[in-house]
Amino acid sequence: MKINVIYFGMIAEAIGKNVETLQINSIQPNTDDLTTFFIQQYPVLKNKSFKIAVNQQMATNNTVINENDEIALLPPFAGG
Amino acid sequence: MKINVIYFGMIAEAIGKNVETLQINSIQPNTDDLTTFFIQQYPVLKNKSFKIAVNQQMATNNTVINENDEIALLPPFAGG
Amino acid sequence: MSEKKIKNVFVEGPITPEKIANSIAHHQVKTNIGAHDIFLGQVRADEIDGKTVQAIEYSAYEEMANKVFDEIREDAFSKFDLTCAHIYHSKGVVKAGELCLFVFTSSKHRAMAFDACRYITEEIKAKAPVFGKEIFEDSSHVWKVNN
Amino acid sequence: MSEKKIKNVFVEGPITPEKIANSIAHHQVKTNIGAHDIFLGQVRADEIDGKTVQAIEYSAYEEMANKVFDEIREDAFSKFDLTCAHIYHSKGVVKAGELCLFVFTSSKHRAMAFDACRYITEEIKAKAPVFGKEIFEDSSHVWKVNN
Repeated sequence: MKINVIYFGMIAEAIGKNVETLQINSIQPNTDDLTTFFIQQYPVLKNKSFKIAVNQQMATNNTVINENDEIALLPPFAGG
Repeated sequence: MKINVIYFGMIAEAIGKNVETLQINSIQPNTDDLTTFFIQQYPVLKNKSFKIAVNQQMATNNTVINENDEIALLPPFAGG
Repeated sequence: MSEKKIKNVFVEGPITPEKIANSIAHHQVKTNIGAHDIFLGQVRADEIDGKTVQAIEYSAYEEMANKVFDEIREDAFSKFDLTCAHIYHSKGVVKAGELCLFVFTSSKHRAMAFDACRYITEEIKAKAPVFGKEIFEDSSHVWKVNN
Repeated sequence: MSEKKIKNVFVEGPITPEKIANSIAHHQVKTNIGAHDIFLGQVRADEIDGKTVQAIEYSAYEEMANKVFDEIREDAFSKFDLTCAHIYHSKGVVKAGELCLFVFTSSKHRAMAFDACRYITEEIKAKAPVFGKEIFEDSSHVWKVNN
């Protein structure tokens, strides 16, 4: 399954990119699966704090992901 | 005993003056005496709300007045 | 009591947006400030018994009021961890829509700025000997009383 | 969901005192307003491990952030009796001493303006996907995290 991913702030810096399209080998992944997947893909994320937004909504516990969803990895907020 | 009196806002308007010097026939009047005195002097004050300041301090219960004190009659505040 | 120079809080007529902008700009050199809170009082065109307020004419027991404002500021500094605190109040005529009160608090963090600004504003309403005549279009008036 | 035009909250670079003055001036035609509260966030020259912050470079998940800001405003209108509520946030570089956040609430009476301004500010800090890189004089940086 194909997902579109956007990285921000210290996460983008750690990974070294802002956007990418990734293939996930899972029929119906949820956001917990995604967290595991991203840490496998990018071990540098293991000791970083981040949250996942799905289609511009903060993922509440274990949101199911669909093909072509817009996934964002959000480091801690610093607005204001 | 002579006191200097200043009137403000609706009190000044009701009495028709802003300042005056008054003679009180009392040896050691306090602010309660003053309230009675002013209402006798100006019956229009009977149904007005006012507080007394003595030398630019709000009179706490029954402040004693001295010769030449600056007495102010203050209607309800409307600052802000 | 020591000879302390009491600041004059009163401004003739309305407080202008430019004055507020200048005051904000003056704080940009203070780089330990992280948060400002500003309260502005604006004259409302209230309808009272079928007539609409056009303006408030403020008068004050100025010398006492400036002492009260000074005490309120001092209290705020002792209660809250503030970098700055300023108060300006109008005297004379302020039309409906114009500003009559400007309270400006600054601190390292937002909680103190918020708490102090609100504290100062409530204290002013309760303690400052300032009086307001609400003037209608036909030049009649009523006296404003703070709640 | 209906097609709603979401307002853009982001301003390139610092928020200027002039912008604040203009915003205040625009509210003088609303003569049912009696009270405004304004919160301003200012970039601090914090010392971190012996180095001093010169600026914060803000980035954001802009499209989502604008939706979040819009929801926060809507929530504020449903919780408090407001006439107006505005939010502006910087993106890009804001130097120490400059302003990065401007929250502006207006109401008939002061309590609602104060409550709403604080509510909106806290919600922004907690919920808006905005990120800040604190930049030192030697061009090194750390990432800011809200408390």
